[in-house]
Amino acid sequence: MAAYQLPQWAALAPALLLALTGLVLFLIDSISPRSTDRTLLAGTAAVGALASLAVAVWFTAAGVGTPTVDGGEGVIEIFDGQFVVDQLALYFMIVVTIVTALIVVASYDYLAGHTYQAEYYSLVVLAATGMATVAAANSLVTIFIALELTSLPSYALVAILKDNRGSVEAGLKYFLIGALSSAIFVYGISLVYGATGVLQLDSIAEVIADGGADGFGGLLGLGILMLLGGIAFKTASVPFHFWAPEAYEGAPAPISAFLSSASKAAGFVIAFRVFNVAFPLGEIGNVIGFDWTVAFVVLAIVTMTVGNFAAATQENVKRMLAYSSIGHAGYALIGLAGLSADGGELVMGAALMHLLVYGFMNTGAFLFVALAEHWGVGRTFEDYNGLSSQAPVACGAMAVFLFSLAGIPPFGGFFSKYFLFTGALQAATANTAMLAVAAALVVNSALSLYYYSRLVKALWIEDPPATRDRLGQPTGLYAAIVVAAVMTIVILPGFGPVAEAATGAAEALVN
Amino acid sequence: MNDWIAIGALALVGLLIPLGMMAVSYLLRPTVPETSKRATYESGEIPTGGTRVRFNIQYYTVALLFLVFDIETVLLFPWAVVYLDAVESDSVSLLEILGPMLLFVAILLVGLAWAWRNGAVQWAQTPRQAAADSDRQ
Amino acid sequence: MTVAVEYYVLLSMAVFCIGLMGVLTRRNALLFLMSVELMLNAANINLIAFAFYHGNLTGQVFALFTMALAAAEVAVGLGIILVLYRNFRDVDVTVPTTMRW
Amino acid sequence: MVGTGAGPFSYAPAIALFPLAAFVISLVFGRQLPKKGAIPGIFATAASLLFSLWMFATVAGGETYHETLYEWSAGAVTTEVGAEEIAFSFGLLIDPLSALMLVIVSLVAFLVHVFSLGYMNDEGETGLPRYYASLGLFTFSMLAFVYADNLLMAFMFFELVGLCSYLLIGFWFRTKSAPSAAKKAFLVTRFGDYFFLIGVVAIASTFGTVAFAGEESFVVAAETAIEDGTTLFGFDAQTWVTITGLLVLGGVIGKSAQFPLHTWLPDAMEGPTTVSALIHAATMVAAGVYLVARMFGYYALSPTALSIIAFVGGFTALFAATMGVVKDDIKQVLAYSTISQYGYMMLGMGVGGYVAGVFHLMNHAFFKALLFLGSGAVIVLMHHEQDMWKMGGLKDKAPITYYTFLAGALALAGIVPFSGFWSKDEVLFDALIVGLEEPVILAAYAMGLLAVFFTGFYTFRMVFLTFHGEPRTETAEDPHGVGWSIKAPLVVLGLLAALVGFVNLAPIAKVAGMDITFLEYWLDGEYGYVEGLTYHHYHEMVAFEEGYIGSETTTMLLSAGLSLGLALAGAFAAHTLYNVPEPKRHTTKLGGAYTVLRNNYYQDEYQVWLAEGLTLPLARTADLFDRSVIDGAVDGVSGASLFGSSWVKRIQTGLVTNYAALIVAGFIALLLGLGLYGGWF
Repeated sequence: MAAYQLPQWAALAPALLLALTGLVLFLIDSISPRSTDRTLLAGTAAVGALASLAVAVWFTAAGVGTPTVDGGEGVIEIFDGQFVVDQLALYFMIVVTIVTALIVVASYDYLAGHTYQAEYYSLVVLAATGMATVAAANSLVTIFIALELTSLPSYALVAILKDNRGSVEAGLKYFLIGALSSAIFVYGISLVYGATGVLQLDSIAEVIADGGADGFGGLLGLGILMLLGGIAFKTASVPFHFWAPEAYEGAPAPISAFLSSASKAAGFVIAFRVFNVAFPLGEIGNVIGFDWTVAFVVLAIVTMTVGNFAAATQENVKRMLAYSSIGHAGYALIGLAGLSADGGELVMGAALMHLLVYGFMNTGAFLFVALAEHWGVGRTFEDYNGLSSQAPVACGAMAVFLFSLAGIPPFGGFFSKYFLFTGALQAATANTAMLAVAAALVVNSALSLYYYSRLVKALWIEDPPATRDRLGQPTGLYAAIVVAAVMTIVILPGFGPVAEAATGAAEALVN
Repeated sequence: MNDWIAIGALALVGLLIPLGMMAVSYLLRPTVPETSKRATYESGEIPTGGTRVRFNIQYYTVALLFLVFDIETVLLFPWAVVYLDAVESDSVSLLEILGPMLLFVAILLVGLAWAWRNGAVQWAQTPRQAAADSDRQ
Repeated sequence: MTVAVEYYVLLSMAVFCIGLMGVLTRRNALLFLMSVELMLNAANINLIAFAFYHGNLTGQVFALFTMALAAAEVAVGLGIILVLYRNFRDVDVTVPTTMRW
Repeated sequence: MVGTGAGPFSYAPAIALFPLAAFVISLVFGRQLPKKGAIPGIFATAASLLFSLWMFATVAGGETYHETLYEWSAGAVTTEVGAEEIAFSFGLLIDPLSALMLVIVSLVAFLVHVFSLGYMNDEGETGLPRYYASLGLFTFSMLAFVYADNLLMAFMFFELVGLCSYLLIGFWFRTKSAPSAAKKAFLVTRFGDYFFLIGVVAIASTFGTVAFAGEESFVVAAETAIEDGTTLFGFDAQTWVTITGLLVLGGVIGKSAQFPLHTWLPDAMEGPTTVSALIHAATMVAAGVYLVARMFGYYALSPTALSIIAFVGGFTALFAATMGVVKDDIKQVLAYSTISQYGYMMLGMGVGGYVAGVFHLMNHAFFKALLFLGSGAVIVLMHHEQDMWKMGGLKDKAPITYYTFLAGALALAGIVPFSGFWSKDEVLFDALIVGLEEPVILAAYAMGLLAVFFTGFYTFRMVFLTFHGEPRTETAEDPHGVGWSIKAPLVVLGLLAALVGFVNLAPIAKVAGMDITFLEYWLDGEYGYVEGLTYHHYHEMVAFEEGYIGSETTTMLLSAGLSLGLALAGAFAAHTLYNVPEPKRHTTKLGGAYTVLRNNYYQDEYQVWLAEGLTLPLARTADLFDRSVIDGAVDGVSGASLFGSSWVKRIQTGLVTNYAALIVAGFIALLLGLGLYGGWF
């Protein structure tokens, strides 16, 4: 394999390609400042994202991360294990790059007439770099740095509509809560470091297993909780979710899609890696007195409940999607809540699948909102009335996204949710609290159907207002939406490989 | 423990002396309330405007640039620490020692170039630039 | 005479709590930002103290990174505060409440 | 002896697929085709008939076929008998029984298609493509049902048959009565099918298989369970087999129009007479009895279930026959005779007379198809008049119709040597020998025997009123002519009705000691067989004792003589009363009984009362409960959710400092909670 002739750090190629794309965009903007050549800028960003996606897919296909005994290339460690490229990392790189590509293509139209074209794309690509790096980070240091690399451009992106009060307010709130959370996160890191003396994830696990942290149970426990807080911020989980509704509502819609899909996925990859690798279940219980799954059980239930309940009576579509995104974070948290000392790769695999499917359907839904903003039809449910008569394709795609988000059978969202449910039930044999989680999943899904179908009803059943201008058909936005819709459907027959990849990634981590 | 008592005593003394002096001054001074005495500047200068004046935005960008290069040195510091050892060691080539640092600086330079080209260090604006700028908003 | 690590932790905790208190009570965005910086520096104290305690350099190096990132955060934060001022004519974080519920 | 996919059997699926193709063609192109879709239907059923005969010949050559064609679902389960997986599939089972039935069904379907040319096309009906499409679908469903190799597949096509009957009975949907009759047929049979469905589920979950034949069948599994004394769902194995068997029997009673679910069948006469011929002679109604025959091994395990089948059969035979006596509409008489005859088949099955039951099923298929088609011919002759009192004297005007109809009537009444005699006699003989040991069966036998008299009476009352005497109306004096497409099927069926009884001359065989009980040999696997599905095997499994009066031969002759005598007595009574130039109604002689009989024993009334007086109030109460409590609860939940929602979203105050405070508070709550849980404090 060619991957072997390259130096070790080449395994990080997906992230490096993204970083390179970001620099190229800066160079372009340096050469011709204030360029508004949208095709060049969006094209460069899209090519970078797609190249990165291709490399990640190629690595997965070539067997990077698969154990050598199974004929794979094995896990590649870089910089003495500061980074690892395994199945999980590649899986999330794929999720991130797909979303990035969709966003970039959609932004082509959304940003028409906007001043900061180059800045926008380079920030998106840099944030994507951070997310891709997060996926491979294997030390609290690299995780923190990559996380900040994700967050800082995101703050700027949310507030990029400088004269839009909503955008600025969103940016401010996102930034302030983000700063607070990262302070808590880094303090948590310092406490974990204090208790163990190391920062690399596997070393932490070794120290804990050797009893090196036995005297520091409280310190370690507090540190873990603080790490959890930082992660909860990134994944928009309760109680660190407060920024999300405002940030998603105020930000440019493609950025909302980006944050709620890719950035959330990046948060989850940290959660999966940190908690599985650094604090293996069972051993950690001896030191801090309880297994961290308890925390995730609580967070999962509360998050999905708060998200869905708050979404139920929203009038603003984007805000409804924002809350529903919080609810979906709750679903994905089941993947961690359902783990146990001797397994749980099934439920975690289900969470991984959900994140991938979610990457399509949620991105698509937000991009539809972007389209609506592009048309200028308004923001509330009523403003969306009867859009289907004017834009049937986009509205059909939106119906697909919404039904998939609700978990209606023919679409991808049903499968991942179904696997989550069965996974939760299976985990209930070891941990009866999972029954409550499964019940909450069902109740919340039922509730979510209510508000998703409200939007479908508005789009397809209600009559359009008499005075509405002809709606344009922006190519980039349409292309991105249609691709997302097709993927949401096509992922159903293709679920075999996806499920395999997800479970493989989960297994690599859990065992 | 004794050491700590000394420190505590020092702190106590440190507090008592200024408080004591203020108390003595309060007891001894005459109190003659007058308008001119309560003015901000007893010299008779009349203050104009608020205390908070806006600075030119350029200060902000320059400050940010300063910050970037300030922090750069922080990040170069660990590299500098191991540099000599690495040069003496035979196992790492010079490229491997210098490469990362050069790359780091190169990336910074791209950023600097971008900032420069986008007018971050443009102290004064020609009317045309100003017009272009206002277009952007 | 070396100071036991517990005191450093106490100090950092105190700094952290002061920062947190500032976050909770300050309405000025800049002061909010400063309070957050205080919290980050509390973490730095910890890192350096523990690096000393454990006898390795990891914590110290990480503290350098934290500082760099804190600076970057401030840079972005100041930018946001600037546009905040431009839009709301104020740097009071409680003023922008157009989006809620 | 089970063949593999090779040879003629690989063409077996085509038997059912031909009519399906005809269905599609008629549906899509019917309007453009000459004869509005009759041609594809005739060709398809002819092809089915040829293929069925081929299968029949192949089975006769000693081969059978049992093959799963398509497995559409399989999975792990936990069942009562310990089977760990279950598969649901479509498969074919072609053994002597199903091969025989395939021939019967496709033959009758073919003849009905041909007859329809004269009955429907020539009479200028509209909506013919719909008619032929439904016929095609119906034939397809029935054929597929016949060679289904498992209970679930059987159930599915059983339901499809029910659906098609709904379409066909309601063919004249613009009249008031036809749609209501169709609805009634659909609902009543559906009522039985509920039990059938529960039975299928019960059997599947008990034994983990729904196959009819082979080592993996539920019959074998049940046998093993009874031998091992396994407890199934808290019941003794045999009790459980009885329960599940009776559940499936619910579907049989509905479809085969047994008491008390027979009420739909007389109403179903609202459909075109060709449809009545198809439904009542060979297909839908036969499906019930056929199902009992198909899974006879299962019922054989439970004497209780068998006794119930026998008793219901005997009772229905008598009960329906009495009602047939007072009907004026020619089709109504046939309808009640159908119910009565299926009662005989059930009686035969119930006493373990598997061969007798199947024999009567076959004979009945032919002579009842004949009678219905004959009555159809009469109706054409009479310009769509069905009241027998307005007929009379048709004998000379339509000789072919008369003689073929007479052959059918003789067979129905059970007059030697027509087919009905042989099979009815065999049923009664089987019932008698078991009845001598079992009082319940004896009662069933007595009812069956008594019904013979009524059968003879109403059959010949019908014949005399229709064909003999003087024409009583103008149309009867000048009947409409009928074409070849009506006559030809009548002749074919007339010959069959007269002769088909000779395939199993059990009494003669006994008396003369000749080996001429071919049908018994056929079903006993002399030619080809599937393990466990032979008469011999069934006979061993049935736990009934048999007794004789004197010797076996004496008993047989006694039984035959008794039934023949009663049939002749009935016929003679009809002769004296009605075979006169000016017949009277003679209804006053029956007194109050007449009213009861005319009203069909108030069966419809009590069922309507059950539906309206009992079920409706119950439904209203349930509806009230649903609207107040359930809906209230649901509305309450949704209301509470939305209220909760408006409360939850209020947390989002929009003030970023509040968020920070809430985050810290939430974090501290988590910390305290987990700290307490983990024992930090």
